[in-house]
Parts: sequence; structure tokens; C-alpha cells
Amino acid sequence: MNVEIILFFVFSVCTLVGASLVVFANNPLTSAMSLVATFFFLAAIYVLLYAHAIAALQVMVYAGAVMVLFLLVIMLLPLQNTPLPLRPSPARWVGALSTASVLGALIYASLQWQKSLETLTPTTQTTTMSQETLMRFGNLEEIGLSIYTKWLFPFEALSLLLLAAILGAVVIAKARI
Amino acid sequence: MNASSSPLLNYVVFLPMAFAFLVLLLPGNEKGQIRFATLLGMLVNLVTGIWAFAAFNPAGSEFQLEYRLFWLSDLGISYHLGVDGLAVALVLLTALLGPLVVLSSWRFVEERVKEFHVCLLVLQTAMMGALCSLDVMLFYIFFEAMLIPMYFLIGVFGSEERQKAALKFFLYTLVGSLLMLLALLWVFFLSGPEGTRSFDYAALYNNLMEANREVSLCMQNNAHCSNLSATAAALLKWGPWMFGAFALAFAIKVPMFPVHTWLPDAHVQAPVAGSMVLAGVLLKMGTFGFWRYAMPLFPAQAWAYQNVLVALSLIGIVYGALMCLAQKDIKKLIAYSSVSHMGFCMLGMLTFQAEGTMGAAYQMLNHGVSTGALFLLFGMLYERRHLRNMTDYGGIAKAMPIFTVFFLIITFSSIAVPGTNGFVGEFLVLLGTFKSNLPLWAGILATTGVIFGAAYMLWVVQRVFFGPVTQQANAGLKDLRFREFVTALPLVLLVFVMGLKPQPILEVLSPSVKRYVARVHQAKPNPESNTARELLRMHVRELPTPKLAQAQVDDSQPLNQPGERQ
Amino acid sequence: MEKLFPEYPFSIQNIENGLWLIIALPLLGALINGVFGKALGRKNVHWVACASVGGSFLLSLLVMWALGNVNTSVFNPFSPDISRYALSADYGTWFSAGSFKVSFGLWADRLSATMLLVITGVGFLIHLYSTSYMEHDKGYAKYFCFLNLFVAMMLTLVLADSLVLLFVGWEGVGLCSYLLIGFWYDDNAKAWAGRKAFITNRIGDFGFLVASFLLVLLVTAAVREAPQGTPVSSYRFSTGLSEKGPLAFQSLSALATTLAATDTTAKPNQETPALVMNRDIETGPLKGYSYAGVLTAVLLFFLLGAAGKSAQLPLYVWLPDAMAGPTPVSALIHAATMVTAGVYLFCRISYLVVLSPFAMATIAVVGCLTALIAALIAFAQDDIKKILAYSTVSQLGFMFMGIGCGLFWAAFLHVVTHAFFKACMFLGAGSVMHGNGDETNIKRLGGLRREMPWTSWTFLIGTLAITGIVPLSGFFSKDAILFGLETQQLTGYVPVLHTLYWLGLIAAACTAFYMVRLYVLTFEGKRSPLAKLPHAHESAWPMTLPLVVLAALSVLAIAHGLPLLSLPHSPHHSQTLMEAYLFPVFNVANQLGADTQKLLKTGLDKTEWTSLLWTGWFKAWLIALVSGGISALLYFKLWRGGRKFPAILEPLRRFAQNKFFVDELYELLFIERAKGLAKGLYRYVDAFFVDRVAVHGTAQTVGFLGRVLCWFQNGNVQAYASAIALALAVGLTYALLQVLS
Amino acid sequence: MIPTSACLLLSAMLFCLGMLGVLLRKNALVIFMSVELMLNAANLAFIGFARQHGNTIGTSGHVSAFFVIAVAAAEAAVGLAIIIALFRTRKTLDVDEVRVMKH
Repeated sequence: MNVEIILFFVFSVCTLVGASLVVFANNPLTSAMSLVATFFFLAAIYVLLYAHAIAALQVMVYAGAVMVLFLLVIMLLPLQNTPLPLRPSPARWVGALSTASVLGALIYASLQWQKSLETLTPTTQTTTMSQETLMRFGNLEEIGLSIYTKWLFPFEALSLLLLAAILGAVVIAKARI
Repeated sequence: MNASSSPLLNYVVFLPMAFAFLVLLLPGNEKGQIRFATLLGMLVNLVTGIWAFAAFNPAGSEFQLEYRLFWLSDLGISYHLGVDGLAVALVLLTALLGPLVVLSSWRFVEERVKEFHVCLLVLQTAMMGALCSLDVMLFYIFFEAMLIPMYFLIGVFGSEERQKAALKFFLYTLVGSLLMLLALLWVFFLSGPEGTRSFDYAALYNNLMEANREVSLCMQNNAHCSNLSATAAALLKWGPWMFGAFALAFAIKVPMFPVHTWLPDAHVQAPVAGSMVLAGVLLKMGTFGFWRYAMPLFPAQAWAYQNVLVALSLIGIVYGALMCLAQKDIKKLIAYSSVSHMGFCMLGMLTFQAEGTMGAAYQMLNHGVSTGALFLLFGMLYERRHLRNMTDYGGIAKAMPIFTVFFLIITFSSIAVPGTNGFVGEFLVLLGTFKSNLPLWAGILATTGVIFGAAYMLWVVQRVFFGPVTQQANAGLKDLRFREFVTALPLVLLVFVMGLKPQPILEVLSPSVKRYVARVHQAKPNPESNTARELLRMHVRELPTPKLAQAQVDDSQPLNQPGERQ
Repeated sequence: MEKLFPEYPFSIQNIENGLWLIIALPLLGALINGVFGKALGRKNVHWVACASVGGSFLLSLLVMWALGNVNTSVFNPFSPDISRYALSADYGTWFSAGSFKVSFGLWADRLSATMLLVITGVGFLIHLYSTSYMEHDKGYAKYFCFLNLFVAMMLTLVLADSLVLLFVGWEGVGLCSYLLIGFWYDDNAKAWAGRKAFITNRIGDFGFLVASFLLVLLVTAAVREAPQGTPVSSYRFSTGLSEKGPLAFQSLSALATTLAATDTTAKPNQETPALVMNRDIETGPLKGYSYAGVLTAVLLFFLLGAAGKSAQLPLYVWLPDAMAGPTPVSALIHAATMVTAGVYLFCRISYLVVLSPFAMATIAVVGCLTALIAALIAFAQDDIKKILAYSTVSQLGFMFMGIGCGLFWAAFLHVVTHAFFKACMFLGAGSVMHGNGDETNIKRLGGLRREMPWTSWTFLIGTLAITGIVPLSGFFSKDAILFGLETQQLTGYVPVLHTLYWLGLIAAACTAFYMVRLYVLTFEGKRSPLAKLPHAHESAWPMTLPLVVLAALSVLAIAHGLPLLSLPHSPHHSQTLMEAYLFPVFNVANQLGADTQKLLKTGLDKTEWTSLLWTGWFKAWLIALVSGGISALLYFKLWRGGRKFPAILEPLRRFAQNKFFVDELYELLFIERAKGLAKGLYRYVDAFFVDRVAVHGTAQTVGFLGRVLCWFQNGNVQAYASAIALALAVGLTYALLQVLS
Repeated sequence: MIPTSACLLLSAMLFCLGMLGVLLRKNALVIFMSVELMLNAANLAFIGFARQHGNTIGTSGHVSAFFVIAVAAAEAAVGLAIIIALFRTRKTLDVDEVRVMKH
């Protein structure tokens, strides 16, 4: 039981609480603020997993840019009647039950997987990674190298996607062009 | 440059398309220019068509004027054009109808003139392509491409219920041809191991030939069924389905009873040009398809289902004629008469016997001329009065004598009076039916068609042309204008030329007929019976295989393609 | 003859090569009149028309002359021998397919030559007559165009050397008949009559076509199965087939000879060859039928065809209605030429006819019944043209009886004489109509003898001729037929023929009665007060001249019927001129009939024969005279002055006047049925079942399925998401189970 | 180190929470936020696996996460634009009310 795990546990609980608030809060503003919190906690978890660059991106892009957008929209729209109470319908029942079973299946699968991992293949454990490698592992340099060499084409495609998204957003959102 | 190859057919097929582009470039309000450009295109096409017909040597190899290019070789598809006797005759017919179609709608279409003429030209290319292609997939592409301009011709330029009719026409024909596509792919994969397969007609035919022999042997005698090759076994099991799909696609196009109901609707709603092309050429695609694809590729099945198809043809002949007697709408009546006449075509082809098949081939041409002319002539009347019911006319002969003479001549051609073209075809079909393995009553029943044919056609003539003038508007009708006269005259003359001097055309058709019969007979159930002696003389020959299959194996050495200029 | 005419320029070779001109001239005339008629003007139109037919007539005379020459013979392409007294020409293939072939071949023997003269001669006279009769008609050029076309077609029919080419003429004359009956097309009834004629003829053509096809099959089967040494199995025959096709008449002749040679019923002791007439055919489409049976079927189908064209039972109904056409047309087409095509056809294929006694008996019976029924209907008719039409039907029935008893020459003689006197009477009727404001009801005429002397005298001669009064031609030709019925030995059917003889006598009596009635009511007595014009006028010379010529011919034609010659090959009796002249044509038939013992000449010796002949003549003459006399008496004296017809016979008269309701019966039985069937099929099968249920039903089923699936497509995005979630859950569970197991 | 299964468990719960939000909430904005949650759950799984298999697969997991973030950004831009457009035309964000795409 080391600090890492304790921290992970703490952050996990916080993340889940935040996420629950996002989903179940009546006021979208509450949801939005909880979402920001959730993103931050997730970023912390990423750090714990030695994914520093992604953690930074998470904070910048998600908690920063995306959330600002969300808030902007919330502010932009005159949402007087914000609480929209749940109205049960067959589709919703089906959805809830499906979600429950998906959750069950996923949890079962992860536990099962962990078990098989421990019994069968000790060699593939991460512990073999040295501390030095670990420090280098998730930093921006490594990822940058990878993106600009191995993943160059998807990366360029991504830029195109972003461009399209910008144009699309403008076209859709503007009343008259 | 290969000696047997010639680029002529490319011109036949694609010149109308080139003119379509030209027409597209013209300004839309210059109607005269558009019409003249289209007419010019059709005339040029006619010249190339005549040229192709003249260049065809009846004594030569089966397919002539061949032209082959690589195209989608990985899929076994090539651009391969060529014609046999029947195809070249139909090419001539199509080319001939082209200018007449343009002339017939000179005044009829006043709106969207450009679109109309582009449709006509594109349709011409598609029809020529379907007739000339020797690659089955290429044929399929052209076959489907015909639907599109025709759909617009009916749906945009037709009468009041045009949309419904166009949709019906489109869906009806599409159902059949999609099933055919499925069967076609199936046949393709059946036809040989990977690498040797090709959609080329000759290759497909040759690949299936041995399998067909085995299948027919097996169908005669179970003892032969034990050691079938894989292809033959598959063909035995699935052949009926594949043949059924092909037959359905073409039967809809012909149209045979009971899949004929799109035709009356389409004809009634279509403009004159649409009806002419529909009756003149499009219906032939059905019989042509049977002739070129359905029967030769599945001869064993053709024999097995001969009686069913013959029964449908006979029903078509009698039933179509009876339907005519119940019509008030003249265009609908002519449409049903097409059902009856095409029943004769099918019957002749299903005799699997030289006279009948020759008659069927000739009847295809006749039907194109006479029914095309009927629609053309009625279109002239329709242009004047915009009425289609017989009761709206009466005593027209008084006002329009020349028109009446033309209509009468075409009527007599349609009911096969000797001396006109209809007689030769119908006589040969009926003779073939009697001489074939079909029961005698089938021939007798088919012959009753001559009675019904006269009954309904003369009924129309009586109601429209004879009797007193019942409506004042009909009394002042103008007789044919010069343009109309010139449009109708070639068809009227052809009626006599084809009726009195059919031999040159029959000679062109003759090798195709022989090969068709021989091909179907390679799977005849009881070869020892009557025609056996006759058939010994015309044994089945393998078609010259295209070199495409080799080219796939050896990519490093590019084949000296016939069309490439060096 | 040869000395009279120099060989050059009329060498037989030249005549042979120019046979086509006989047809081409009227055809050209038709073309010129049809295309340029309006521009030419009336004078030129009739000049062209008459000249073309006249030219054909002259050419026909040349042919006749050539056929009188003993050296005239043609090479038979189907057998090694030559055909004497015949000309032939071949102008190349018409069409060929597979093993079938038809060529444009013409063939003129004495039968066709006689017919040629009748057609072009009578045709010329009628053309001449028409120039005056149609004077005021608007469609003058059109009329002559059709008439010339008709002549051309009729000549094609007569000159054809194969059944197919004959069929061209056969249909062609029907076509012209259709056009000419409906000549005044703006009258619906007239156009309707034309249509009726064409369609009725088409029913006959159906029979003709079926018979031809069966003949092709028969030839093919015979070629396949005939033993060595028969005409059909020879090498020449096979070359002939590839040259002229199986339906050429010489081919059929060879077929008949072959079949006759193998007839085992005739020669029971002969060893049986491969092909036996009464045995079943072994292979081919006719498998299971015997040659004799198929041949009988062929002839019966031909009978149907001939019944259509020659207006026999049950297809005679069109002919009376065909009187709607101009009267010269009725004279030419519906009396003299076209309607005799059926008789001509049977004469042409006489060698086949004699091989089937059953078919012959049927022909005779059909002819006899037609003769009787038509005669009975004619009793009560008042329309001058209708009476003549029914009498034509009746006389055609006589001709069929002649065919049926195997006396082809007699039947043909009747064709010729009938052409003369009936054309004469029709033209006379036309003249009557012309002079009386188109009045056709004989009860509104009368007393024309003084006003129209030429017409009336010629009409009288015609009437006497058809009645069968001794010195006129009708007597000889009709009596030859009746005598044949009495004496011909048609194996198995002698009693039938004897019955027909008596029925024939009754028909002859009827003919005499109503023809005299017609003459008396029209020409004798006083002019009827109901007449349209107060005074009739005699027609102009172009109309009376043909009448005189035809009347003269009706008298002169007796020359053909007199038993003048006694020739070595018929020891029992003397031959008539006609029989002797046509001997080369019917020789084969007679020979085959005798060989197979199906049709024999009477076994009477000369004295018995002569006495029978004379008593027969006397009987016929007496009957005609008595019947005609009664009629004349009745109509002169009794019923002239408005005396009522006996009431007791009134229903009968009404029944006959309405033509025994045959038209109505056909209408009810066939036409209404066919129309009802067509309507019913259209409404229930085509519109309802195929289109509504099957086609639209499919569309609607698809549409219904679509609407059902629409329920899922409710637009609620979360419902869609739920579906995705459900799919995910199921997929995951499934994957887990797969992995675990 | 942190056991990967723990990461996966957290990821699963996060994912299901997001899914619940998407399926149950009516507010389009909240639904949208829930989608973001789901994306983050996926990212977490990527990072978790990357941590475990880092020596064999390198930083591929991280790169994937990076791409997901980028896509999420694009999606957010377009999606929010749609929401604005939606609100402008329908005056509501209730997805139950917005059923234009009905047959």
C-alpha cells in the first residue's frame, strides 16, 4: 500500500463523485462545474500513471478550452427552465438496464483479466520498466517524436478534421452567413 | 494492330454521347440549334450503323468488328465490343430509329428541349453499347444505363401520370436486372478457378460449356451424375436459380406475361419519342438478352424450362391480343399488341430450331419497325388533338388521307399481311413452332394470333379513321406536314422492302441463328430425336478465347492491344 | 397455231421469262394511280387502269397460246421428268431459313391460264364498266388503284408456284376486298362490313397457315421415312427442296405420288415399305399420327381456309355483307374471281385431295349444305345485290360439291361459267342501280325491260344460265357436277354422294325459283309506285358493252361443257372440251385416285353411262324449268298486284329473310364471348390480379413493412442510443461468454 | 504501481456513468457533457494500458489518447454549434421535444 495507490484511490473517488454530479445535477451549470472538477481529477490520475503530457493536455484542452466553450454556451442560452426532470419511458428503462449490464460485464471482465494476468504471464508485468524509462516515458518529447514519425499521417488528417470542425461550427451556429 | 479489330463500333456507340456533350454546350433557348445538332448526331450515328452493317461479313467469324481494351482487369472486366449478325441488325435498326425519333418530337417537345435531346442521345449510346458489348459486365452497365434517360423521358416529358409510370417502369426493370447481376456474379465465380475467370462473353461461355454438357448428360440419365466436376455440380444445383434470374430480368424487359403490366403504363405516359424507342429498341433488349445470355449460358436449364416459357409466350400472344380488344386508349392498345408480338418473338426463340429462331430474330426487327411506326403515327395524331381514346376520333380518313394510308400500311404490317415485313417473321416463327419438339396444339394456338391481331388492329382503324366525322375538331385536322411525311416514309418503305426482299437481312442473321440453335442443342435432352441429323452439320464450336486471361497471369509482358496505336 | 404465229418475238422462252409482267402491269397501274392519281385526272386514271389490265389480258392470251403448243414443257425441279403444257419462271429466293425456303416462282399451266383469262378478261370488262359507274365518285383514282391492286393480287394467287406465294395472293385479295368493301368508309356500316369480311377471311387464313405448316411437316417426315425408289427419296427431290422449298406445288405432287405408292389399303399383298400411308409416323413432331390422318387434317384445314375465302359454311356470312362495296367490285371480287380462290386452291392440290376420301366427302357435304342454306335464304331477300350474293354462295357450294366428288374439271368449269354469268348479272344489277337512283330493293323496281333493254336482256340471259336452262353454259357446268355426284365412286362415301345428288337437285330447283323471282320482280310487270325515280334510264356504252360481252360469253361457254371428244384414255365416255383441256393438270390426281382405289371413275359401260347422262340432264333441265316456271307464274300473276304472301308461310319467310339468324347466332356465340372474355380478362386478371394484387400488392407490402419499421424510427435520439446500448450490452455479454468458455 | 485493473474499473464506472447520462438525461447540454465523460473513460483505459505495456508498445496509448482529445475538441465545437442552432430554431434543449427526424 504505497502513496501512489492511496492517491489513486482518493482521486478515483473524487472523479466518480464529480462524474455523478455531472450526470445527476439538475442545473446544467452545476454539471458543467462538476465536469471541470472531474477533468482535473482525471488529470491527476494521468500523472499517477506517468502520462504527464496527456495530463497537461487534459487540463489545457478539456478543462480549459472545451469547458470554456460549454460555459459560454450555457451563458449564451437563456435557460430559465433549467431543471428537466427525468421522465421514465421504455427507451430509458432499456437504456438503464443495458448500462447496468454493461457495467457488470466490464467490471467482471477487468477482474477476470487481472486474475489471468497474475497467474499466467508474470513477464509482461510493467514492473520491468526501469525508473528512468518511466520518467521519460510519458513526457512530451517522446510523444512528439512518436506523433511526427510514426503517426504523421493521422496527425495531419486530424488537423484537417479540426479545420473542418471549425468551419462546420461556424456554418452551423451562425444564423446567417 | 490486329486485323480483325476495328474501332468502328466505338464510333457507333460513343458518337451520340459526343453529340450529347455538344448539345450540352449549346444555350438552352436555342431550340432549333439543339434539334439540328441532335439530328445531325443521329444521322452520323445512322451512317456509322450502316457502315457497321455493311462491314459485317455473314460468312466470317461469329463476332466481328471486335475492339478490346484493358479496363478493370483485376475484376475480370474488359472493354470489349463486337457484334454478331443479330446484334448488327439491331444496331442498324436502332441507328435508323434515331433520326426519326428526333424528327418525331420536333414540335412535340417545347420545354426543357436541351435536356430532352441530351436524354435521347445518351439513350442511343446506352442502347448501342448494350448491343455491341461482348463483355457481360459491360453489357450489364449499358443495360442499366438505358434506364436512366428513359426514366427521364417518361417522367419529365410524359403525359399527366408520367411520374407514376416512370417509377413503375424503373422499379419493375430494376428488380429483374438486380437479380440478374447477382446471378451474373455467381456465374462468374462458378466459371473457373481464380485467375482464369473473366467477364468476357467468350471466356464465360467457354468456361461453362463443358459443365453444361455434363449437366445435360446428368439430367438425362442419373448414371452420369456421380462424377460431376465441381462447376457442373454447382451448375446442376444452382443453375435453375441463375437461369431464373436471367430469364426474369429479360422477361420483364420483353415483356412476357405476367410481368408485362409496366409496359401499357409506360407507353401511355411516355412522349412519342419515348414510346418509339421503348417499343423499337428497348423491348428487343429482352429478347436479345435471352438470345445472347440466358439461353447459351444455361442451355440445360433452357431445355428444362422450355415448356414453362413457351406456355407464357403463348399466353402472351393470345392474352395480349385479347387485352387489345378491351382497350379504349389507343396507346395502351398498341402497347398490348407489343406484348402479343413479342410473344411471337419469344415463341420462335424457344423452338430452339432454325426456322423459328430466324423468325424470332426477324420479328424483332419487324416489331421495331412496325410498332415504332405505329407509335410515331399515332404521335402525330396526338400532337394535333392531345386525346388518346378511340371514341374521340372517327372519320379521320377524310381529313388526313395520306396519314391514313400510312397508318393502314403499318397496320397491315402489324397484322402480318404477306408482302409486308410482319409476314416473313410470323410465318417463320409459326413454321418453327410446328417443326419443333413442341406439341402441335401449341403451334395451332399461336396461329390463332393472326385472327386476333386482325380483329383488334382493324377495330382501331375502323374507329379512328372510318365512319362519319363525329367531332367537329377532327374535321379540320391538317394532313401530314412535310417533316412528318419524311419521318414516316422510311418506315413505311421499310415495311415493303423487308417484306419483299428479306433475304439480305436473313443472310446476316443466319450464322447467328445457327450458332444459337447449336448452342442450345448441346444440352438437348434427347439428342437422338428428329433434329439430330440436322445438328450434326452445325456442331458447337468454342468461341475464340480472349487473351485477357493470359494477360492477368503475366503482367510483366503487356499484351499488344488491338486498339492501341503504336 | 405455230404457223399462224411466227416463233419470234413470242418464243415460248420469252413468254416464260415475261410471266412476271402479267402481275407487274396491274401492280404498276395501281402504283401510278395510287401515288399520282390526283394529279393525273380522271381520263388518265382510267386509261392507266384499263390499259394495265388489258395488257395483262393480252399477255395471258399469249400464255394460253403457248400452252396449246405440244412442245411447251418445263423441267420439274423435284423429279427427273418434265411437266408438259406448263410454263414456269423463278425470280430468286424470297426468304429462306433453316431448311425452309420460298422463292418467287411463277407457274402457269392450263388451269392457271384459264383462270388468268377469266381474271384479266372479266377484270378488263369490269374496269371498263367502272369508268362509267364510278364517274361521279370522289375517290376515282383510289378506286382504280385498289381495283388494279386486286387484279395483281389475284394474278399472283393464280400464278404462284408454291403455297406460300399463293398465300400472298390469297391474303392480298382479301386485303383489297377489305379496302373495296369499305370503299365508302364514311358510312360506318360499310366500313364495318369490310372489317367483317377481313376477319372472317382471317379465320380461314388461320386454317390455310396451319395446313401449310402441317404439309411442311408431312414433306419432312416423308423425306425421312420414304423407302428408296420413291419420288420423295430421290436425289432430285432433295435438290428441289433446297432450291424451291417444301411448299412448291411440284414438291407436293411428288409427296402425293409417294404416299399413293405406299398405300397398303389399296394393295394389301404388297410387302410393307418403311413409309406406309396408314401407319404412324415414327419420328418428328408428327410422331404418332398416320400420314393419311395428317393429310386429312391438312385438307380439312384447307377446307376451313377455302370456306373463308369462298364463303362456305360456316364462314359464308361475310359475303352478303360485302355487297356494301361498289357494285363492279361485287361483280369482280365477290362473284367472278376472289371467291373462287378456294376452288382454285383445291384444283391446284387435287393430287392431295384425292388421297383422302373423308376430306372429299366433307368438302362435298359442306358445299351442298352451303348451297341449300344460301338458296333458302335467297328466297326471302328483297335486295337485288343480296340475292345475287346468296346465289353466289350457293353456286360456290356447287363448285365445292364438284371438288368433293373428284370432278375437278367440272368444278372449275363452273368457276368459269359462273364468272361470266354472275359478273354479267352483278353488272346488270349495277346498271339497274345506276339508272334508278341507287335503288336496290326489287319490290320498288319493276318494269325495267322497256326502259333498260340492254340491261334487261343480258340479265335474262344470265338468269337463264344460272337457272340451268339447256342451251346455256350454266346448265352444262352445273349438271356435270350433279352427274359426278351420281356416278363418281368415292370409296366408302358413295351413299353420301348419292344423297348429295338429290339435295343438289333441290338446291338447283331453289336457284331457279329465286333467280326467276329476281328477274321478274325487277324487269317485268309495271314500274313499282315506290320507285325513287319516275323513269329509269339505260346506262352508257361503257356499262352496257361489258354486259353484252359477258352475256355472249355465258352462252358461248357451253362449248367447254359439250361432250365432244372421245379420247383413247377414257374409253367409257366422251370427254368435254374442258375436261380434255385440263387433262394435263388433273391427270396426276385421276391417276392417283385410281391407283389407290380411293376415287374411281364409274364402272358403267358406255351405253349405261350415256343413258344415265341423258336422264340426268333431262331431270336437271326439267327441275329447272318447272321451278322457274312456277316462280314466273307466281310472281307474274299471283303476287304482283299487292297480293299478300300466304300467312301460314309468313314466319318461315321472316326466318329466311333474317338469314336464319346465323349472324346473330355468331354474334352471341363467338363475338360476344370473345369480347366478354377480353373485358373480363382485362378487368380481373390484368388490371386486378396482375397489376393490383401482384404488382401493387408487392409495393404495398413493402410499404406496410416500412410503416411497421417506422415505429422504431420515432425521432427520439435517446431511444436510438438505447438501442445502441442494448446492442453493446448484448455484444459484450456474448463476447465474454465466448472468451470464458 | 497502480494495478491496471483498478484503472480499468474506474474507466468502466466512468464510462457507464456517462452512458447513463446520455441515455437518461433530457437536457442536450448535459447529454453532451456525458459524452465527454465517456471519451475520458476511454482515455483512461488507454493510459492505463500504456502504463502496463509501455516497454513493448511505446507511447502508442498516449498518442491514441491525444487523438481522442483532439477529436473531442472538434466534436465539442461542432456539437455545441448544433446545440446553439437547435435552440435557436426550437427554443428548447429538451431532446424529447426535438423529434424532427421522425419518419
